Amino acid sequence: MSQIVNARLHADRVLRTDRPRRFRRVARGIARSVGVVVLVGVSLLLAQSPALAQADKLVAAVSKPGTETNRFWSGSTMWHVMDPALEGLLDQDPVTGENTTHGLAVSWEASDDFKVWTFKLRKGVQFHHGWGEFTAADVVHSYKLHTGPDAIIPTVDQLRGAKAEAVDKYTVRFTYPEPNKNLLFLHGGRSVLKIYSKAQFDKEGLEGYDRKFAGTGYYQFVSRKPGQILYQRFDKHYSSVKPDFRVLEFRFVDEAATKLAMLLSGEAAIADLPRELMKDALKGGMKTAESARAVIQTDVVLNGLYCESGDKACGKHLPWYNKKVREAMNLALNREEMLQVLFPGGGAKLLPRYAMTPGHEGYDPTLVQRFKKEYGYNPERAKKLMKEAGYPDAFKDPTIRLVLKPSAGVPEVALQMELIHQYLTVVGFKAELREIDHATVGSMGRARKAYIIHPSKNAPPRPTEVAFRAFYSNPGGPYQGWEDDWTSSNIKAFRAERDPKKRDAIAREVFNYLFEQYVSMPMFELRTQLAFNPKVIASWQFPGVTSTGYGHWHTVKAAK
Amino acid sequence: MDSEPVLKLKEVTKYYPVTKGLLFARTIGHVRAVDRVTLDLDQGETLALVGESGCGKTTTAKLILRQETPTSGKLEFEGQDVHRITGAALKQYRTDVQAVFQDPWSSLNPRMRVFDIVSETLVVNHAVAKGEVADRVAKVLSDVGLRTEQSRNFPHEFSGGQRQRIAIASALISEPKLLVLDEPVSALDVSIRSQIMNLFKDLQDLYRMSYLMVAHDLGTTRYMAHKVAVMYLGQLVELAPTRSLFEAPLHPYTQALFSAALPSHPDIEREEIILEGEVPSPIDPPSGCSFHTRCPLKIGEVCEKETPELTPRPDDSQHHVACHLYTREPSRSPGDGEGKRV
Amino acid sequence: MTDSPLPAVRAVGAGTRKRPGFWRGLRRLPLIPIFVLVVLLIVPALSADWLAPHDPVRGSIPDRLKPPVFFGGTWEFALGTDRLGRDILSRLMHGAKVSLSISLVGILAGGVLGTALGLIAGYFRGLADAIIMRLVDISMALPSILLALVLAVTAGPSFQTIIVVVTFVLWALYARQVRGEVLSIRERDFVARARVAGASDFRIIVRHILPNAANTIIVLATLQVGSVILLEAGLSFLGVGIPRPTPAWGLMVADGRQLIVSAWWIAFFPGLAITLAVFALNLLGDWMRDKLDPRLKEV
Amino acid sequence: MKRYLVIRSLQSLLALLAISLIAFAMSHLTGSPVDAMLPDDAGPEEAARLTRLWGLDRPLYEQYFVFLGNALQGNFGDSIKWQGQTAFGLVLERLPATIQLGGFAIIVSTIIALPVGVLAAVYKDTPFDSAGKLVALLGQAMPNFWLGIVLIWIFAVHLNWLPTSGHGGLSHMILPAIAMGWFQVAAFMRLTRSAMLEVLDSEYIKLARIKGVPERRVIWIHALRNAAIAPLTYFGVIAGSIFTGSVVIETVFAWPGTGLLAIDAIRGRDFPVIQAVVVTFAGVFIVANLIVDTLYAYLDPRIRYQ
Amino acid sequence: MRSPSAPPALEVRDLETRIDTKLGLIKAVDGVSFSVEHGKTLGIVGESGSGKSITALSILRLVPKPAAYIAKGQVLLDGEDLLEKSENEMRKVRGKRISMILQDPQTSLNPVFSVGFQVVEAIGLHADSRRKALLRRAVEALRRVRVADPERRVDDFPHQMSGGMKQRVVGAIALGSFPRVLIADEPTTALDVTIQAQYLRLLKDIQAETGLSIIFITHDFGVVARMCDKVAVMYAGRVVEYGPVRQIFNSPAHPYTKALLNSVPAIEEDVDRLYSIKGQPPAFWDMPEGCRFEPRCDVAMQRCKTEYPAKFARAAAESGGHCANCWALEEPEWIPSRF
Repeated sequence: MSQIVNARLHADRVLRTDRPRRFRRVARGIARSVGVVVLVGVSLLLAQSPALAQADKLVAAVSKPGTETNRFWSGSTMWHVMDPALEGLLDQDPVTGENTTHGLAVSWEASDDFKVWTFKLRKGVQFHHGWGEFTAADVVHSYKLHTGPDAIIPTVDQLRGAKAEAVDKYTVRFTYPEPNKNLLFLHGGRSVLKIYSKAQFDKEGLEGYDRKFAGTGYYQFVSRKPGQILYQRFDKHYSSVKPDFRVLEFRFVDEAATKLAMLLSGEAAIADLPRELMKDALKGGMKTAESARAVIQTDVVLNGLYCESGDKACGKHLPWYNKKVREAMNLALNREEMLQVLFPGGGAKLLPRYAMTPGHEGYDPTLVQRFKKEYGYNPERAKKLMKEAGYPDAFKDPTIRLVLKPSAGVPEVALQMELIHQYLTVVGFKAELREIDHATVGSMGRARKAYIIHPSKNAPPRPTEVAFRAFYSNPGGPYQGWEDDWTSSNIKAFRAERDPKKRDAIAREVFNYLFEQYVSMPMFELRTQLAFNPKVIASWQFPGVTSTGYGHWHTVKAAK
Repeated sequence: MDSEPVLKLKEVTKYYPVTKGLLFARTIGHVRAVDRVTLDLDQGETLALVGESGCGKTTTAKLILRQETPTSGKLEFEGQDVHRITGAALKQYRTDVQAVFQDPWSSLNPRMRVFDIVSETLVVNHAVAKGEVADRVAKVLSDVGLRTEQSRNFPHEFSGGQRQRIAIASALISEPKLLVLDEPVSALDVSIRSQIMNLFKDLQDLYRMSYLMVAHDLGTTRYMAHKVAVMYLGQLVELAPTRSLFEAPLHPYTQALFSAALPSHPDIEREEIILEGEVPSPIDPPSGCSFHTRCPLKIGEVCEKETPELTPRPDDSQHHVACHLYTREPSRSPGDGEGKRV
Repeated sequence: MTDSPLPAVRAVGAGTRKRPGFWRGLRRLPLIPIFVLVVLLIVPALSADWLAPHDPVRGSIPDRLKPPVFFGGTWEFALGTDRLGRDILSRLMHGAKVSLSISLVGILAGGVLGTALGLIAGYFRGLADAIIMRLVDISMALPSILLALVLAVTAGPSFQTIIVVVTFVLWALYARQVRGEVLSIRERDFVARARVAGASDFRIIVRHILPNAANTIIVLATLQVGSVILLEAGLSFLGVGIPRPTPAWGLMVADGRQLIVSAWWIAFFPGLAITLAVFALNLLGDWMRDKLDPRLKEV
Repeated sequence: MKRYLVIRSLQSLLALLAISLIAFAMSHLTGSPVDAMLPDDAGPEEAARLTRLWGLDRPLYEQYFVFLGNALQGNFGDSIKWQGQTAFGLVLERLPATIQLGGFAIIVSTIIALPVGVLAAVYKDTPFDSAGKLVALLGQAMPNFWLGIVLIWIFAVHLNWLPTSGHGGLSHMILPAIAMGWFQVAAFMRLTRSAMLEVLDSEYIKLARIKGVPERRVIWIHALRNAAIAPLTYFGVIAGSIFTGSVVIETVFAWPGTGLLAIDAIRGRDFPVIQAVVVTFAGVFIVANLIVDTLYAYLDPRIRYQ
Repeated sequence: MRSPSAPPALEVRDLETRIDTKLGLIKAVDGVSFSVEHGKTLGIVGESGSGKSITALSILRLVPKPAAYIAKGQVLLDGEDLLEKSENEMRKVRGKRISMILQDPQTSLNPVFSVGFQVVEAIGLHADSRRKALLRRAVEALRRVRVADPERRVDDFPHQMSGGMKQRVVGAIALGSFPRVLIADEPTTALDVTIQAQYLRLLKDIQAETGLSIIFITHDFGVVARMCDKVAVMYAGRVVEYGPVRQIFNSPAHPYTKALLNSVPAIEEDVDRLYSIKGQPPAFWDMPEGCRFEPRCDVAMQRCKTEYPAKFARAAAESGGHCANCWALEEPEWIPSRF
C-alpha cells in the first residue's frame, strides 16, 4: 500500500495496479492530443479559404497517366504530363499540326533509301537544373535509353536496330538496316524520343532521373507526389517564349464528376472531361479548347479473322467470318445518332476508313462518298443480308461478343459499345456485352485467340505504312483483326516499293479492298477537347499528338 | 436387492491434464476430477452422490453416460465394461441407461416437438418398430402426467415442471434400467419440486429402475436416496445407506456438511461446524487425506501423509468411511453428531 | 433458481396462454420496412417482366435523357430515361430482380459454406477448428475488394464473379458466428441428452445444433442482404460489378454518377432505391435480431 | 496473456505466409504485365523481350520462392508499372495517406459514435434513440461513392466550403472522411448501444446504483468501461473495411493512397506491387487486430491475468 | 423487544409496482405491506415470479425504468417516506442507509475494476474522507466480512476470487457505509452448502455487532428458519401470510404456506411421501380473479374463485401480528384486519 501516492480524492484513481494506470495515462494523453488535433484542425479550416488557383499557377485536373514514372521510355500513356519538361528532336506546329523545327533539331535529311537520317541540332540549349548544354551526345544517350530492354513506348520496334552516332557536337546520325520512312512521324507525330541529359545520367544515374530529371522544355520538373506533378517555368529556354504561368500543377483524378467539380469550384483551371460532361462545364461558364488536328481514330475490330492460308487460328466458326454478316453489322449502326449521343460537345466526325487519313499514302476521297451509301444506317438491308447469310440459324454459335474495355483518352467507348449492342440487337443479332480489360484483350490478341469484337483506336493517326504494320499484317500487333493472303501480299509489296506513286496506288487498292470486305466497323475521328476556366485562361492552342492528345503548355494564355 | 449390482464402479479415475507452453503444450499437472471411486448400484435402488461443486460428482455421472472416458478403472454395467462395448451392445446400453439433467430449460431442444424429443432414443437406436413409437410415446407421457396431444407442442409452451416431466418421459421411453439424475429438481420452483420428486419415486416402482442421483441438497437426498456416497475433491469419503448416514455421519466432512445444512424448523438447534476456508484446488490437492487442510478433527501427521481407504464400519458393513479416525484409533468414535467441537 | 426482476418475461408462452390473434400479431410486425421492401424489391423482382412499362435493356435513342415526370418529363417515362434512352423505372424494377438474386444466391452460397464450416469447427473442435479458424483469419485479412478486382480482370465481371466475391466475403463471417453459436449450443443439456441417447454426430448437428443456430443464421442473412447490395454497387463503381447492360442498381448509380449535374435522375433513383432497400433491410434485420436472437451482437 | 499474444503472433505469421502465397497466385492469375504495359502495336518480339526482362518466363514455383525469399527481407521487387520504384517503397509511400484518411475517419466516427451510442442506450426508445438509429442506418444504407459525389457537389461546388478532392490539409480530409466514416459511425454506434444495453442490464450496474453511485458515473465509468470492449473488437473489422472503403473513396476523391495504388497495380498487372499491397495490407490488418487484442486485455482484467 | 411505539427500521405500506410488458401492464408487486424492526431480520419467501425481488428493488426505487414504476404505497425508512424523495436525496439513501446484496456473486461485481476500487467507491460516495482514510476503511470493511489478507486482496480483480469470496466483497460494499437496513436478495443461492453456512453466520455476527436490520429474500424455508425473526410469504405479487417465524412454522395459516412447508423434505427425518402442490403458479397476465392460489388450493371454496380474500389476523395477543389472506380463516380464532 506504500506505493499509493498522495493525490486528491478521486475514487476512481485509487487502487489500481501499475499497468492499467500507465495505460490510463497514455489513453488520456491520446484523448488530449486528439482534442488538440481537432481544435487545430477546425481553426485551420476556418482560416483556410477554399483553394482558388493562384494567379501564376495553373492547375490541371487530368486523367491519371498510365504510368507514373520519370522514365519516359518505360512508361505508358504519360505524354501529356511529361510534355512540359521534355522535348524531342521535332515538334509540331500548334496551329497546323505539322512536324516542324520548333524542336531540338534545326534541320534533317534522309538518304535516298531512308536508311540513314542525319539531324542538325540546335545550339545553346540549356538543360534544366544546371545540367549544361544540350549536345549530340545527349541524343545518342537518350536514343539508347529509349531502345533499351525496358523500353515500352509505342512503336519502339521501329526505332530499334539503328546505329545512333554523334557526328559532331551538334550533328547526330541514325543508320537503319531497313528503310525507315516514317522516322519523322516517330519523332514528331509520335514524339517517342525525348531528350534527357547525359551529364545528369553520368553523375547520378537513373536514380537521379527518378528524383529530379532534367529536360529542356519550357517548364522544369519540381516534384512528383502520388497523384500530382509540379513544374516550374524554365526561364532559360532557348526560345524567347515565356509561359504565362509560373507554376504548372497536374492533379491526377480519374473520377470525371470530381474533375468537373474541381473545375467548377475553381480548384483546377483545366480539366480533361469526357465529352458527355462538356455540356455541364459549358453551362457552368467554362470554355473548351480543341486540338488542331484529329488525334484519335476509333474503330471496332471484328477480331479473330486471322485467315491467311492454312492458319488454324482463323475464326471460321465466327458469324462475322461471313462477309454478309460483317456488312449487316455495319449497316445496323446509326452512326449519325451515335455521334450525337457520344459527342454532344462536338469535336468528332464520322470515319470512313480507319487508318486512312488525308495526306497519308493511299488516301481515297471516293471512299468518303461511298461510306455513306455502303456503310450508312440501313437496318432493312442489314436484316436482308442476315437472312441471306442464314443468320442466326446457319450458325452454331450465333452470339456476337462485344467487348467493353476502357480506353485511355476515349471514355466514350463503354457507351459506344452499349449503343452498338443495342443497334445489333434491334436488327436481330444475338449480341452480348462482355467487360474485358485492355490487358486481357492484349493477351488474347497475342495468343491469336481474340474471337471477339472490341473497340480499338489509332492514336495518333499513323502514316499508312505504320498503320499497315500495326493493323493488317502478320505478324503485327495484337489488335489486328484481319489477315488474309491478298492483304498480306499487297502490304508486303507496298513496303518493298519505293516509288511514291506506286506506293500510293497499292495502298489505295488495299484500303478499297478492306473497305469492300467490311473488315471492321469504322467509327469516329476525334479531336482532343479540354474544358478550361475562362477566368484563369484566355486561350490555348495545341496541335494534338498521341492518344492523350494535348501538350504545348507554354501556349496557354492567361486571362487578364 | 440381492441380485447382482446393475452398475459397478471399480477404482474409476478421471484426470484432466493441465497444460502449459507456447506451441507444444506440456502437461504440468492434472485436475483430479474423480479419484479411485468404487461403488455398486443395485437394481431398483437410488444412489445419491453428494458433495459441493467441483467434488467430482458430475464427472462421475458423465463417465457413466459415456460422455467422458475414465483415465483408469472400470465401469461395469450388467457385467460389461461400459467403455469397451460397441455395436449392438452399445445400442442396448444407450437404451438401458438414460439421464435427466438439472435444467429443464436447457435439456430440451427448443426446436423439436415433444414427440420427437421423447422418441429420440428409440429412433436413433432403432429400438422398436416404427409403428410402435407413437404408442410408446403416448404411454410414457401419460406415465409422467402429460396428455398425449401435448406431444405436438414445442418445449417453450410448457412450464418448468412440465418440461422436467418431458425430460423424464424422454428418458423413460426406452424403459431403461438405470437413470442418471443430475440435480433433477434443483432448478425447479419449490412448489414444483415435490411433484417431481414424487414422480421419480412412483416411476421407480413402476419401471423397476435404478437411479444414480447427483445432488447437493441433503433434504432431497434423504427423501430420494437409498444409499448415499459423499464425495470430496474427487474422492469418496463416505458411502452408506441413507438412514445410517443421516443418523450418524462419520466422516468429519460429512458432519460439517450436515451441520451446514439448513434446518427445517427454527427451533432445531444444530451444532455449527463452520469449515474454515474453501475447497482446495483439485489441480494440486493436499497430500494424504485431502480434507486434512480443513478438518476440525485432524489427528496428526498421518492425515497429511497417508490417504485413508474407504473401509466398512465393523458394526455396519454397509457403512463405509475413509478417515484415519476410524482406522487408527478404533476406540474413538465421535460420530454421534453431538460432539463438543466448535 | 433464478428470480428474474421481470418475472413475466421468463414464462412467456407457458402452455396455458393463448397465442396472440392474427391481427394483433400482424400489428407487431415492422410494417414500414416490410412495406418498403415489398414495394421496392419483392413485387418488382417478381413481376418486372409483366409490369415494367419498357424494355430494361433496349432503349430508344430519341428518348434519351428524358427527365422524370415532375421535372418536365412525361408519364411515359415516369422516372426519366438514361443516356441510351432506357426507362429508369423499368430498369429499376428489373434491377430489383438482379439485386435480390445476387443477394440471395450470394448469401445462400456464403451462408451454406460458412455455416457448414462453422458447424464443423464448433462441433468437432480440435484440428478442424484450428484449420478453419485460420482460414477465417486469412480470409478476413485478405482485402476482398482486391480479390474482386483480380477476379474481374481474370474471369471478366459476371454474375458468377460477383457471387464468388460475395461468397468469399460472407463465408468467414458465417463461419465465425456459427462456430461461436455452436460452442454454446453444444454445451446445452439437450445435446448431452442426445449423446446419451446414442445419437450420431451427424444427427446431433443436423437435428439439434443446426436448428438452434438457425436464428443466428437467418438474422445474419437478413442483415447481409443490404450489405451485399452495397457491395454490388461498390464493385460496379470500380467497373467490376454486374456486366452491362444488365439493369443492376449499383451499376445504374455507377453509370449515372458522371451526369449528376445535368441528368441527376439517372443516378439518383437507383441510389435512392439502394438506400431505401438497405435501410429497410437493416430495420427488418434489427427487428428480427431482437425477436429471434437477442444475443447476436450488432454485426 | 503473454502466451496468448505470442501464439496469436505466430498464427499471424503463418497466416501472412499463406496470404503471400495467395497474393502471388492472385497476381499471376491476372495475366501478364506485358499485355498491360505494351502499347497496342507492339509485336511478339517485344512481348517476349519484356517477359524475359521481368523474369516471367521462369517456372512459377521458382518465381514464388524468389518472391518469398525477397519478401522475407522486406523486398517485394521493383515495380513494373512505376519504373524506378520498388514495390514496397511505393506501398510505403502511399500507405500514410490511406492510414491518415482512415485514421481520421475512425477517430471522428468514434468521437461521434461512442457518446451517441451510449446516450442512445441510456435513452432507449426515446426520440434521441430513434434519431440516432435513423442516422446510423442511413450511413449504412448509402453506397459510399454515391455519398462521396453528393458531398462534393454540396460542400465543394455549391457551398464552396471545402476542397473537392486531393491530398492536402485537414480540410481535404473532411469530405472523404465523412464518406468513409459514416458507415463506421453507424456500425460503431449500434455496437456501442447494444453493448451498453447489455451492460446496463447487468447485476454490477444494479449494485453500483445500490451503492448510491450517481447515474452519470454509473454510465460513463462503470458501464462504458465494460461496454467499450465490444466495439473495440470491431476495430479489427474496421481495419479491414478501411482498405475496402479506401479503394472506392480514394478514387472518388483522388486521394493518392494504397486503394488507388491497388487498382492501378491490378489493372497494370504489376505483380510485385499487387503482392506488396496485399501482404502489407494483410499485415496491417493483422497488426491492428493484435493491437486490439492487447488493448482488449488492458481493458478487461479477466484476460490480462490469464 | 423494543417498545411498540418506536417506528420500525423500515416499513412498507401497500406498495404497488407495475411493469409494462409486451403482454400488457402487470402488477408485479400488488399491495404489499411489511415492516422490519431495528436489529431484526424479516424473511420474504416466495417462488420465482412471486414479486419478491421487485419488492426489494422498489424499496430502493431501482425498478428497471422505464418499463417498471411504483404506482402507489409508502416505503418508510425511520418514518421518512422514500417514495417522496428526489432522486438526488434517494442516492444518498442508497448504500448509506439501505443497502443490498444481490443473488449472484459472479455477476454482481464489475469485472474491470479492482475489488478495492469498488469498495472504496462505495464508501467514498457517502463519506468525506481523504483517500488514504478511505482505503483504510475499505480494508477494514473487507476484514469485517472475513476476507483474509484484505491489504493484499484489494488489488485483486473479481475474477481472481472464488464465489464465496466475491459474495463477501459484495457484503463489504453493502456494509461499508454502515447502513441501517440491508436487503439480502438470495445471497447464498449460488453458493455451496458449507460456504452458505459461513456466509449466513457472517451476516448474523455482523447483525449482532451492529444492530443491522435485514430483509432476507429467499425461496428456501431453511434459510428463514435459520435467519429470520419474521416472515412474509409472497405468492403471485402479494403477501399471503405474514408473522413471526415460529408462528408461521408451527401453525401456518395460509394453505399455500402450509403446502409449501409440507412439500420440502427435511434432513432430520424420514418422510415417506411429501405433499405436493398441484399445478403451477399463475402467470401475471392470466391472474385468477379471486384468490390467486385458488386453482391449486385443496380447501378452496366457491367464494375464493371470485373474491380476493380479506386479511385475517390471529386473535391471540402473543401471535405477534400473525396474519394471512384466506377465506378459510373466517373463524373465531381469526379477526379481520385492515392492514
